[in-house]
Amino acid sequence: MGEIVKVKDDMLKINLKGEIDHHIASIIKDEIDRYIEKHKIKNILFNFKDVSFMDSSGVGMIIGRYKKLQKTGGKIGVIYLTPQVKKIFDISGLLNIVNCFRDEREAIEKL
Amino acid sequence: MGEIVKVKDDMLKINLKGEIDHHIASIIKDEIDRYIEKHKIKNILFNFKDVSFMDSSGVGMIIGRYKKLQKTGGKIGVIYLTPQVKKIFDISGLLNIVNCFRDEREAIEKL
Amino acid sequence: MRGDFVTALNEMQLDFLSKSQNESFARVVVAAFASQLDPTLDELADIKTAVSEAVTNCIIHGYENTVGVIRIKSKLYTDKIIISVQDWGKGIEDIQKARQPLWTSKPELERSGMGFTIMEDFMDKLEIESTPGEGTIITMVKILRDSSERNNS
Amino acid sequence: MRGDFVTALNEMQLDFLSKSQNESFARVVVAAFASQLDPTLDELADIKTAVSEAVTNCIIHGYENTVGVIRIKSKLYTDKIIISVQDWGKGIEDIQKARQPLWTSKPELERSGMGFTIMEDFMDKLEIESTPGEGTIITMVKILRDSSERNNS
Ligand SMILES: Nc1ncnc2c1ncn2[C@@H]1O[C@H](COP(=O)(O)OP(=O)(O)O)[C@@H](O)[C@H]1O
Ligand SMILES: Nc1ncnc2c1ncn2[C@@H]1O[C@H](COP(=O)(O)OP(=O)(O)O)[C@@H](O)[C@H]1O
Repeated sequence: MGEIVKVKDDMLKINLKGEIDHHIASIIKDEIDRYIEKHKIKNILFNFKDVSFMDSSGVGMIIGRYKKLQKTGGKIGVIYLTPQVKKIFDISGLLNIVNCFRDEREAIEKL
Repeated sequence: MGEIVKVKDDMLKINLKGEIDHHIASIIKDEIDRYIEKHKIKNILFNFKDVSFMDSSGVGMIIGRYKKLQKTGGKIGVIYLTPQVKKIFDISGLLNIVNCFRDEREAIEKL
Repeated sequence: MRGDFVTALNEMQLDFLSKSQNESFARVVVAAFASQLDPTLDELADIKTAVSEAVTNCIIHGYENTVGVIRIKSKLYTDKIIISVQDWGKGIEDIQKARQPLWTSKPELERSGMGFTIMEDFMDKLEIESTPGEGTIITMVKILRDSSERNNS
Repeated sequence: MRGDFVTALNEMQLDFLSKSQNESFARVVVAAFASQLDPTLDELADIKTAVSEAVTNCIIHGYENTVGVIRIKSKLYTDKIIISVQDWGKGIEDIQKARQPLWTSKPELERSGMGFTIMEDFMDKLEIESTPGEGTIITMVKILRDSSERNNS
């Protein structure tokens, strides 16, 4: 369901995979929060390249991480939204709180 | 679900595709029989390369064509049995009445 | 429902437990059934998303993570699919409020409150029937475009 | 059945019409459910084949191509899956005879008479209960190997 990669000292990249529903979102959320507790992380980049499906539980998971990072001035970026995921982002207004980048390099630069 | 190709004047090759169950076997059977009625066909070669699944309805379909061709001295050959299909052939003893060949060339030569 | 006066091409009913690993199972089942109508990939994605929202709601809100039964019924017509998702759980006190975007009774579980909005937007019709203490039935209709070009065997 | 004294990890029940396009639907549903036990590809293929045989029999022999309801029930345990396939059709007069390889009551429909033999061979247990005029229930058990290595979430 995904893989956590440290791309900068204070920045994680989460390579999501497959279908992000409530079952999977709960697992991902726990993994990320465990990681954040141990390491000083400011920003998170979610990579949707291999995501075939996401529902509103994924939205809740992203907003939850957003609120967490916000406390320390951190932000959330996303890359490679697939069409079904883009539709969920659009309807839920997620792009008002997270930034969508062209690729990882742009995200690391501008986040 | 498949494609009928004339590989020799009196020989058909049936490129089967997907899952051969009772629903699909009935359709294939009708197509083959319609073709046989119009053209003088002696032998049939079933190509299983793209078959992911077959059950005993497929066995019945092959035995049915075997009996039809037998009346005019024709025979049935098969190529490229996938593992699941091979298991069905083995348990039903189909290889006692049809010949399995290495490839199309061998089948055309020896059938 | 209009379609109920016409005989359905096909019908099914699935009962399963309110366990979160069944969310993906429910999506696969409805998608496999719907695919008999040869929908477009977009239509299929919309249907899967709406079913996922409805089933997740039964698990989280209806049964509040205890184990109960969820029932999905579906009927296929030449031009549409009807899907209902039912639980015998908690029920909804105020359906008007529940339908509002961003409203959720479980913010502590990181719910976004977008479930009903997505179902409403992705499907062509959404009906909610609920009795507190008895349960909830969500009925959704998706009209399939270009039905003339599709082959409904 | 031994497993019935232990609580199942998961359970489902599916009702659908005895139409031949539902043969593949039934295979997809059971395969998706079984995949929660993380079976090998061979085990999954065996399960799909056995289900296909049982469902086809309901359609051809149970209801003789009229439209009735077919019910599949399945339970998952750590080391096995139990699947039953039921119809309320014609029933089987002589179960002993029906189980024999190559025996079929419908040679004119090009049946091979190998259905029960395949179910018996591909699964670890096959039970047939049938009452003429009332219907038939086939119950099959597949033991999954290497269950220690599999992850049953
Ligand atoms: N099956 C259900 N049983 C009980 N309450 C429900 C059910 N479905 C939805 N609700 C109520 O409606 C609210 C809104 O649902 P929804 O729009 O899906 O958002 P969310 O699931 O994110 O809370 C829920 O927070 C819950 O209070
Ligand atoms: N669900 C059923 N209802 C009534 N009769 C059945 C059913 N399943 C099997 N039978 C009987 O048992 C026989 C053997 O079944 P099977 O081994 O699957 O072979 P086949 O389906 O090729 O005939 C059938 O020919 C039929 O007479």
